[in-house]
Amino acid sequence: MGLSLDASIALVAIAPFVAALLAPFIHSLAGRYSAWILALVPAGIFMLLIRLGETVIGGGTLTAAIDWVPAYGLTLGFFVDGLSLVFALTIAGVGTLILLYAGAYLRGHPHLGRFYAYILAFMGAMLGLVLADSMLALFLFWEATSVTSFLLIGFDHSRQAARRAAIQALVITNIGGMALLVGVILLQHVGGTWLLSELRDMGEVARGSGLYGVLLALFLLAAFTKSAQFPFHFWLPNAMEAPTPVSAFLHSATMVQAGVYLLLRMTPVLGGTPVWTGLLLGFGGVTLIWGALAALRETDLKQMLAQTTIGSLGLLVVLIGLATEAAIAGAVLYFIAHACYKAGLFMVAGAVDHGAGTREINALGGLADKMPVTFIGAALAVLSMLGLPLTLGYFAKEEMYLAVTGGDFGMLAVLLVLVIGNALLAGVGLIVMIRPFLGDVVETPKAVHEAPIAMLAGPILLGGVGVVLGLLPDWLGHDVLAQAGSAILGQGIESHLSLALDITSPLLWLSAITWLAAILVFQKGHVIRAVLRRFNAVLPSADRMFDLVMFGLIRFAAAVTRALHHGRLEYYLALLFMCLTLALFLPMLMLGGFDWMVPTADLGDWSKRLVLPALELHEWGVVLLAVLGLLAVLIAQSRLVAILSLGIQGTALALIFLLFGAPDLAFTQLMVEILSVVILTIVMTNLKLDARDHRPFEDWARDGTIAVVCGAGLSLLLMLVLSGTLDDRLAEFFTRTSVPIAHGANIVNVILVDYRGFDTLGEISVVIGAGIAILALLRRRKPGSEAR
Amino acid sequence: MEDTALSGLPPAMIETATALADWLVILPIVLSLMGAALLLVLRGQKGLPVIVAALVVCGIIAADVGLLLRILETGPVSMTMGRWLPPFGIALTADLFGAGFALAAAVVTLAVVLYAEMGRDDGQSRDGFHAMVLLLLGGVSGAFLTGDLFNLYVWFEVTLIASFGLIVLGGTPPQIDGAVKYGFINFLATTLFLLALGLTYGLLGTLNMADIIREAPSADRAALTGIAALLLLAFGIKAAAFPLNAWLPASYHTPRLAVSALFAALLTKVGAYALLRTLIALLPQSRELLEPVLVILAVATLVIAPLGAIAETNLRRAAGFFVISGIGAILAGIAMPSAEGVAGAGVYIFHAMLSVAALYLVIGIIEVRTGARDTRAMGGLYARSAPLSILFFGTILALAGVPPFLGFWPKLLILQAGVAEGGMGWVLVSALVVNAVLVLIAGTRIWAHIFWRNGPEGVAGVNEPLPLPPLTGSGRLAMGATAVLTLIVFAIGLWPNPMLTVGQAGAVDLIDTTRYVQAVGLAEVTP
Amino acid sequence: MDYVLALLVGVFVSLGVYLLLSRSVIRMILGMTILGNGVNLLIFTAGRVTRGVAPIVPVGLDTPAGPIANPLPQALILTAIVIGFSMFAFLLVLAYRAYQSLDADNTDRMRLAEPDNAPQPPLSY
Amino acid sequence: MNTLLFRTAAPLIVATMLVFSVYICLRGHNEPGGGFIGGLIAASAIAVYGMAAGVPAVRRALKLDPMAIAGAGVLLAGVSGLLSLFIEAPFLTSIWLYLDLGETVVPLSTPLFFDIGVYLTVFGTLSAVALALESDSEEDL
Repeated sequence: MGLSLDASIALVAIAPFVAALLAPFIHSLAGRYSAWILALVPAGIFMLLIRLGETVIGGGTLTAAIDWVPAYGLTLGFFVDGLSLVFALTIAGVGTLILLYAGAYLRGHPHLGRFYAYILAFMGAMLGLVLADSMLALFLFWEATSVTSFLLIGFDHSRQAARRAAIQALVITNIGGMALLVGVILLQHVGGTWLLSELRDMGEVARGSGLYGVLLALFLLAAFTKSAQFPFHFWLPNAMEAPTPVSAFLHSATMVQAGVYLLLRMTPVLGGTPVWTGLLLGFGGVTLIWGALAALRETDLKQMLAQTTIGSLGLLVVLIGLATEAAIAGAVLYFIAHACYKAGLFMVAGAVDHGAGTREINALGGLADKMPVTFIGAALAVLSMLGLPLTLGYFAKEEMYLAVTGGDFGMLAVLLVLVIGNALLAGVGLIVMIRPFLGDVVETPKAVHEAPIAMLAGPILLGGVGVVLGLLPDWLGHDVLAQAGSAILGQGIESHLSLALDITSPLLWLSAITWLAAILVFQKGHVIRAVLRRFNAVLPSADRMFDLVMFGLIRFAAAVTRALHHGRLEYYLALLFMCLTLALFLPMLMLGGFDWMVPTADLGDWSKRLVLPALELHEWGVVLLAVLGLLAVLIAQSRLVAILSLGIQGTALALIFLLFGAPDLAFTQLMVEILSVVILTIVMTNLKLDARDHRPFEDWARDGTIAVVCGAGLSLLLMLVLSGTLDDRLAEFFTRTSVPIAHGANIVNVILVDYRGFDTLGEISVVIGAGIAILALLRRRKPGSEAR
Repeated sequence: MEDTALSGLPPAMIETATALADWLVILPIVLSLMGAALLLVLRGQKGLPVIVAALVVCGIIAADVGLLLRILETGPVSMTMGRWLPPFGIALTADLFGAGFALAAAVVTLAVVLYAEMGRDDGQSRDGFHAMVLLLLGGVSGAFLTGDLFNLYVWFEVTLIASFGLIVLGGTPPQIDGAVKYGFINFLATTLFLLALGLTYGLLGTLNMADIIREAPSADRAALTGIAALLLLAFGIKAAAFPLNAWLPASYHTPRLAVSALFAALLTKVGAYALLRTLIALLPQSRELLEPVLVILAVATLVIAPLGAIAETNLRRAAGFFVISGIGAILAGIAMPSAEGVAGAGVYIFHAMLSVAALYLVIGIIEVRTGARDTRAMGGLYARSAPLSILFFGTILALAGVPPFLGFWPKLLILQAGVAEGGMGWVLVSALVVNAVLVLIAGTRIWAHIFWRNGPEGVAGVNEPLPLPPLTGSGRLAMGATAVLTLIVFAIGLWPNPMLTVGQAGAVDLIDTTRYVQAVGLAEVTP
Repeated sequence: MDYVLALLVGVFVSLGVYLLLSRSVIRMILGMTILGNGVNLLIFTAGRVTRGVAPIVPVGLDTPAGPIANPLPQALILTAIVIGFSMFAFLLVLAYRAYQSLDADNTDRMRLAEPDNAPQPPLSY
Repeated sequence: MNTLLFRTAAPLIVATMLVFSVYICLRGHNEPGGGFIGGLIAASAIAVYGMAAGVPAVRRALKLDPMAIAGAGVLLAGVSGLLSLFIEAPFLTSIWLYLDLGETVVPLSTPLFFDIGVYLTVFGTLSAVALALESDSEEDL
């Protein structure tokens, strides 16, 4: 292929989205072949990545940047190193098999087209996530995986359980997503760059920053919610409401690993501190044991697998927390091994469900005869899960034990946790393989039949990979671990993987102990289950807590909303005027708004200003008239008196305008007042004004206080303004230019039609608006005209 | 012009000829007002109003685009009415924010005008629906483009009276009830604004915004902050900030849906824009003193508003709470006067105008197709209509700020500002995070109930949802308008660069007002 | 005298606010009108009051002979009066319609848009 | 109200008021008055006429839909502002023309047209509202 580097990386990230957009159409055209056509996309990406891998194995990293939001410095920057390549290959590889599997598993489903679209979009998001260089882009894809996961979990949308699981998963991962967003922004703030490739070398800056604790909390919250660490684990088993291909792909092999990926990426930036190690070991260890025990409790194949996934995620977190060479090597190997066998086992579970009609482990048995190929797939997967020699799982286990041996007492505790966890997980693996396939034959709901080839390809191929890779220790060591390790730790990991079994090595003995313990677990599985179930009945469940919190939130929201939006205008207004009193008084009180009252030499105190220049008698008369008019409105007992009193205060206002040199204003005020009175009279002949203002004493006191305080505050603010002198440039300009330039002697009118004519244009728009509005209101006065 | 009697006077008028391109700043306003007037003259002509209105709005969109491009090229554009020297005449001054919002307003209006053909009867066009819509757009454009505080008041009133006309159109009792609450509280808000204006003139002796920028620093701090507090109160009511937002959920769900969409997209945003303009550009000193108040308002709005959306089963009312929730984010941006914060607030306004309108329009189609208004009576849309599912899901994600949808970008800016600010900033960041989670819970619950669930609540055994009735011709037009608007939202979300570039440059101009003052032509005069 | 008028503004506003807090829509409208008048007086006062000559240039002169009243607040108030009157007319007719269709002058009885008995939101997914 | 005297006097009063209103409007640029107050007076005249002669009669006499008159007023105001486009000046720049009619010089200006626009708007709107309020019967407004 003659693609340039940029183009090929971009293609990897963009092709799935384009395919997702087209998927529904392709499906409606191609029908049952659509899975095969669409699977070409991830398959092609897989090939392309392999090709890119050659460069990475050579010790290089690849970067490609496509400007996306230059305003933000945000590029769709891609950054391919050993770590991203491992993840991307897993996603594309498993993705190809999943698409084929889904085509068969969901054949005939009415929304299969949508399903393809979602799962391809998810794949694009996941690839983008692991290839992104910019943390912002990483976050974008991170959220995109949450959203597509939401749609996929709720795919079986008519069942409430599915809807609940979808919302639960989205809410939990979104909380983490928001933490990630803030964390990413904070890291950019601290480090000055969005780019992971640059941040990688800035660990000192981040760890030395005063905000390190906040950063760590945010990133860990993000990773723990996404990767289902205790106590955020509960959404993952519920996510099994999704169709099995989704469980296999998103909820075991890829999406839940995004948190692991994030932790690995952040290791050089935030990792290595005692806090980091302590938190990761603590949460990871608890999650490992919790998940493994919970798996033993279940009897549904998918549920068992989901719980072991939680355990495995905990295991990975523990390894990352250790952050030693061997631990990272173990983590990388375990990630690959887990992706292969767990996706395979989920597909097996789906095939069993498909072939036998149930996933209940007690209702299954002796399937090996009738589903031989499926059985082979399951067996291959479980071999790797057990970590038997010659499988990938073996190397993973060996590396992780290597990481914790030879340490101090604390390490011994970690070792103990790992051994117990591994044994429990392996025990579950044995149960999953042996009970349904090799156990006694049981009557099943459907006549057992082998799954179609599209559903078998996945388990066989993935199981095969787990074994084949186990035969290639040199390649693993050199081409995978060295590169992934250098991406995470900044240095290559020296490989010591070997096919030879060294009897003297304590690692082998630890493995042996694990296997024996696993067999014990398998043997005593039903006893352990009974005990666990008894415990489970009394333990508080995070899952039930979620419902309590959600329903509590809904009830709380309803109560708050009802209390605030009660529909009573009077109280809405009272609240508003109380805010007005605050707005009036607070600034004046806090900023010395009353200082002007203090007497000064030249002006004297404010009482002098009040008197000088004194009002003349007729002016006092007008002011008094206004006050009387106002009071009369207040105490008016009949509507006529009220209207007349309103007229009085308006007229008094007009007189004030007239007295102080505003004849135009006085005229208009008077005309408007007359018109108001007329309209009021016309309208109010049809309306009955309650003679009395019915207010109980408390209301009266409250309203009165608010009113007086508002009025007083405004008076004081106005006086404060008046205590300064007015800059009368504008008035002076208008006075000077009105006649010579604007050709008008009535300056007020000139302002209205010339200087500020634009205001008047708006004003007459208000007038016509009022006209239309009133006519619209009046037109439907009578019932019957409604129909028009 | 006559030149008699001019001797001895300092220059009073701008002598240079006005560039034709400067007219772009006035066209959106004048076109819509005259369009409304024309529709009044043509009253009684059936079918014509919608064509006239659509053409006028198209013209306005063209003018807004031209204006935006010109500002990008030359900086803020100003035109002083009547050729009078500023600050004596009214200066219309458009910067990137103003022009950008005016453009968004016009685009939304076009979508609404086309959408409103669904379910319109002739009586409503006789009642002046289209004239009122144009008047509303004129008022909103005026508010976005004016450079004079009193003129801003006038445009507020134009907007208000047009909204009065629209909210009572049809005159059902709930509408009248909603209109009473809407009417009194909003008229009160503009009255408070007028009051603050009177005080502003008394204190500073000017009303021109650029002039205020120059005069404010030397004014009495207490009085100025008092005025700023009054403006915050008045615009806070307009913008529906908590606790002044009661009028919005009380009224927005009552008129016909096209009207609700227009209101939700335009009205609160004008208030938010006025806050941005007055507090950030005009009175930055007072804004600083009021910052604790802004933080409290922002946090309360962010946390409390989405609760309403969670609790509400009336779909339109729930949407109203989404509107308010967005205002919280804008306030958070205003509470942090850094370039990121202001850009975030501005871009959020832009996003909210488009996304909220899209949400309402989608809700309208949902209502028509399900024949219900309450989410408890809806269900099964997911299986029945893929296009509707996509439109609704995308719009909800846009509002929740999930990347890469539109709402994410301004939120990112605001969060960045908060993180950079530290201290108070962390309070706002936390509130934004809580808000995001709550909005997502509300949105997904609605989605689960009306889309995923197969039938109305409590109806057992609905496994095969009934097919929806086919859309009528005007219904298809409405669906088309909705789809186009929603696609614009998606497209800008995926390609946000132009929006962010404009937003960031606009924020710079809003914080550093030198270019703004220069554009008005006031720079030479020292304060 | 500015200060006397400033106090008078306070009286106008107090009364307007008090009436607005009433539950009777008609009283609220009266309150709104009075509040509007108070605000107009405030603008008038804020522009500083002079007892004196109207801002009209006598015939034959280019500028007034002596000091005149500040014309700008007057123009602003004229605009505000017109707008206020339009709003007043609308609110009045609205109250009239509310009285007809809701049979209530009392805002406490206007509960159609936000009914009291709204059911609890469903506790389901 | 509907007395014989009122009915006979009404047309006279109305005509006087209308003429007066135009006078008030036109003189506004130099003396107290102006478009708004003029329109207010004219609308009052229409309201009075409506009381006297009944709404249908007024509508017939007006010939035009009052709201259309109001719309025309806003159009006139807007156009008089747009005229300044031709002199390369900003919106609403005043243009003055002096018509020399032998003895008197009649000044024609865009502010004058603008004010007439205001007059028509106020007149039209208030007449429409007044007539709507006065009319008892359900009619097409």
